[in-house]
Amino acid sequence: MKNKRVFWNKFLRILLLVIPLLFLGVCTSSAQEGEAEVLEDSLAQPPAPPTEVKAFDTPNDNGHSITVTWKLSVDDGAGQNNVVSYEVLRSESPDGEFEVRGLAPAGENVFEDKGAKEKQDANYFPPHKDFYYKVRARGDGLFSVSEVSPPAHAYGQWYHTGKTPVVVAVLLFSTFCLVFITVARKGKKLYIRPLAGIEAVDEAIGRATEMGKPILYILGLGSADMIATIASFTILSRVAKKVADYQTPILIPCCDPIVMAVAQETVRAAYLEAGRPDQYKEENIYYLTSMQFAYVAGVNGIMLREKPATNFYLGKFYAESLLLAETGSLAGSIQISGTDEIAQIPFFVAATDYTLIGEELYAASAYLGREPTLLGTLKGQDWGKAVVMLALILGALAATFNFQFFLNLFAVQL
Amino acid sequence: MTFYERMMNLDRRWVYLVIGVVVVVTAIWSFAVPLYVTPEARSVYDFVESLVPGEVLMIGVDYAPEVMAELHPMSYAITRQCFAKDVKLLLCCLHQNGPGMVEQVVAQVAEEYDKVNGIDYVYLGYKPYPSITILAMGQNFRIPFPEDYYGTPLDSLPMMRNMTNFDNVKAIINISGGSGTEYWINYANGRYNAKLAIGVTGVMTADYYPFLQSGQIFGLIGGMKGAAEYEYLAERGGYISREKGQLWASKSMPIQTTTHIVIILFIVIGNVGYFMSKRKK
Amino acid sequence: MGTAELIWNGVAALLVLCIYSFLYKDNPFYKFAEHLVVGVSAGYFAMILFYNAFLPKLINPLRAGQYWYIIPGILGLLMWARFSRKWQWLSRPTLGFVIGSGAGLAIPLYLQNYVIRQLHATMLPVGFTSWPLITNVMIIIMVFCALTYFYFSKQHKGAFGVAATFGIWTLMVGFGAGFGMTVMGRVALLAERVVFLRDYFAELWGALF
Amino acid sequence: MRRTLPIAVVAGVGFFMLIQYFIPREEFETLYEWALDWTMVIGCFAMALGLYSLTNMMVTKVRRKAEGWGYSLVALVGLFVMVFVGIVPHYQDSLKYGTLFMDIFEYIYIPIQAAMFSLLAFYIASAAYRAFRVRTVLATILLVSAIIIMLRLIPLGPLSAVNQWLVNFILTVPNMAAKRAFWLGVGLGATATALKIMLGIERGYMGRD
Repeated sequence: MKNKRVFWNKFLRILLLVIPLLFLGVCTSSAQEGEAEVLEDSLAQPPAPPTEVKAFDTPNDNGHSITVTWKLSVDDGAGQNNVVSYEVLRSESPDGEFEVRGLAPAGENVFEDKGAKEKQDANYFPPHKDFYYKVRARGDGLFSVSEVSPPAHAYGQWYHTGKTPVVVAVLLFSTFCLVFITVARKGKKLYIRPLAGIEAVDEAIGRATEMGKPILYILGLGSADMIATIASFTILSRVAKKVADYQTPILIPCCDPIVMAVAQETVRAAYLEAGRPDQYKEENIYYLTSMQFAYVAGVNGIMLREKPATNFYLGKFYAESLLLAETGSLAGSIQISGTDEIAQIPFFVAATDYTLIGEELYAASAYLGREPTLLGTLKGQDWGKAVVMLALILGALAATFNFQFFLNLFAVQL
Repeated sequence: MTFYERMMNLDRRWVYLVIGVVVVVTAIWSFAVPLYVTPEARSVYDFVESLVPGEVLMIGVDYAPEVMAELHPMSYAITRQCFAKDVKLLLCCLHQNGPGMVEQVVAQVAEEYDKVNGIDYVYLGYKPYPSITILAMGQNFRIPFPEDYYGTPLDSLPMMRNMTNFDNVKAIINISGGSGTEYWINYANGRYNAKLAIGVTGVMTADYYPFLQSGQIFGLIGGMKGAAEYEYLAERGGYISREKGQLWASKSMPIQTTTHIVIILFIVIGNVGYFMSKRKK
Repeated sequence: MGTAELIWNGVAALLVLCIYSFLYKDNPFYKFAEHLVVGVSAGYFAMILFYNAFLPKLINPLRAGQYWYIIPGILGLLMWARFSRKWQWLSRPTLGFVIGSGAGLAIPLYLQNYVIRQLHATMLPVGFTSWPLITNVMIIIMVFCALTYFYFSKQHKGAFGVAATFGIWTLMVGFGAGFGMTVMGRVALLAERVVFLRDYFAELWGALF
Repeated sequence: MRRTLPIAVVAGVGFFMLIQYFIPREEFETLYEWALDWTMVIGCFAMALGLYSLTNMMVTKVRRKAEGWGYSLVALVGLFVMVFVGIVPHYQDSLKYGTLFMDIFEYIYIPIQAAMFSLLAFYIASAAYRAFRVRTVLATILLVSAIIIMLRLIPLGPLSAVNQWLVNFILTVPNMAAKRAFWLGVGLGATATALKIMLGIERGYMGRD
């Protein structure tokens, strides 16, 4: 079936070729020779070669790549307009054997010749070694090759220039924080506005004590190196101290063993600080499982059987947020939640009593601790926001009046 | 407890029960739900409808089996519509896990309509690096795809004879479950000014409305609902039929519609109870 | 379906029903499924770690002569000091390594992806001559106000308070939209489970009678 | 020593992770990749602690014949069966499709996971019912926004066009603005937290004695 089709395809093609030829032949006598030549020329002539081929080390990389640029062939998009693509060739010496390294479509005048960094890799690209490049324009089956470029070698850089906006942001923001920490340490009183979710913490712990029921603290599904989990450790540290004062048990089922270890350290230190090391029970901080929904199944069981008076959900949460929050509300617990995962905030807002929204999660430990140094960083955060807001207005104006220079200040190039 | 207070503080198990019953019942008695068709989905349908026999439409299919439920119905409906109208199709796939799936769609529908590979449709297959592939196709389809998916050189396919690049297709419809869409918008439309419409998953939909507004895409089919809208139009146009089981997205839409109605009703009940019990006090 | 598959799927179907029974109330069936899945998943995860991390990231490099992999080995062994109360503190440098690397990496990444890039993307041209330009004005005002809501060191009073209130309204509209958009996906999951149960019982019926 | 060494490790590793982000050189890239590998290795050792903590809890319950100790036994059996079939019969090949290890995973874990996940369809309904009351301005905004989005799936005749316009508007303007502002705040807050950790201002998580 397929063979038959191919046959007919070929037959048709031949027919299509033959008919015009016959027609041409019949008309030869009347046709002018010049015309025929032009026709043949455009079929047979290769495009003009690309010129000014330059090779240089690719900036901002680890030293296993060279970038090649060239001036487009005059037949690319103009002239005969028959360039299809460019092929980039490389050799270790100007008159040695060149091998094809890659392809760029017509209209492109830059190519990054990139290789692997592992020596055993077949595509290994040696750094600190001179290479020569040629670019050839490819027409319909015909090539024309450029001159050989001057040599270039690849090397790694000490600084990524495209990330300058990030460096500036890091320095600026750190300065804000450090300045306000110093100011705060000198004893200047800093105002912070009340946050409902934070004010509720004391009440929630008190309630658990009155009812004689435990407190459940969920650190989320994040691993110990996630910043939301780390923020949750800092909050746990404050909460555990208050809990130790009230002598209420705190249950912390974890879904990561390292998180469990840090949580144990945190709570133990808090009990020690509260002067009640004897009250600390390590078996209340345990590992359950690392798999999302198995973990939720387990925690739901704990909520319904231990009936904690208060549930804290602080850290990184995903789809399980609503499963936890609904079961908790079924069990009649007071619930305080907070995450930086925007997709889960709606469910926490709907199903828990208090929600720390995004940045509030990160501010919570400072609010609970009330130490001047911590409040200083809050002030630093506010200054960061002020700069962002200012930049936003200026950026909008710059975009409106096409002031590209200002916008480029904020463009991170990776 | 008064009636209104009871309305307000309904045991949540009643909510669960009603949801469960509604889902099971709707799953068993599947019925057609009239659907509001968004203008952005309709414009894709209308455009395909406006094509005349012999014209070529290009479909870029860039998704993996994970998002099949949302996107496969779009591919099927559009393919069926085109073949029924004798519109020729040029397909390609820029997602590494998708090529076999696309082949399955086009081969199946082609058989239904007695269409011949190479004459009525061409499937180019898969190439990595979507940006380069799209850029190169804008020059000539033969650069990234010297041969089609089955290994036949493009030049020996009758349909490809007069086809060079995007200028020879009436429009491109990109059905995608990932970042592929951005490349089509930036390169196929941005660089070669090709007429472009997209079909994307539900979560991606909101991100692509700005492109609709700016005119970079002329149509958008969004998620399961968009697929159902398209099926609804295609069914009315007589291109697909419920009896033959050719409606996929529409099948689960009744469940969606009824559960959404139930949830909204519950919200209303809760609020009426809240209002009335407050007024009494 | 073969017999083995029929039995396996039967187990699966029963477990699904056990989980659904939780909707009525906590009960022995749910407790059984819950404890089973906790045990099985913990075992599964441990084996995955063993094959995908412990062997390729520690044992194989050591065997291949990459002796500097002894460092993570020691860091890891220090974790085991936690088995003893007295030597527990020895594990702290290891914990410090994990937390320090997370914190250090977070600074450039969060500033880049969450601050600079979001800021850059919000620098939109504004005006009142066309609808897209007007929506841009709205977006910028809303972002501005929502940021004022997050201010900690200023009282939400006067004009600042008005902006902050408008800001939290904007956030709430966004959260409401997020809630509304998610319903469809969750219902689809339930429909998929219902279809699984329906098909299984139909299959079982066919196999038995 | 017990406190300063860990804090020094946090600061040192954190500082390295921070600056390596800006240095593309291969040496730094390699160190960074090692650090990631090492965290994984530490995770493997920690897993032993985790499993010990889990089994210890379950075994204690079984030994004391505490309430529901039979379920703890189920969890223990699940765990040990999984580890046994993961290691013993098919060394290194356990993760391939078709082994008993993967069968248990596929027919016990996956269905329960899918069932738990689909409980969300019920919970999202009950959460909406309870939370979306016009009690406060914020709750009302949340409710209105969510309902407008949900209405897109319901045929409303000519009103559907209006609703669709509103849906598009909410998604592209306030929703977008809310996300941007949220992320900007998170970016600054996360950076501040990371700084506090690295500078040793927050050290409660690192023990005291």
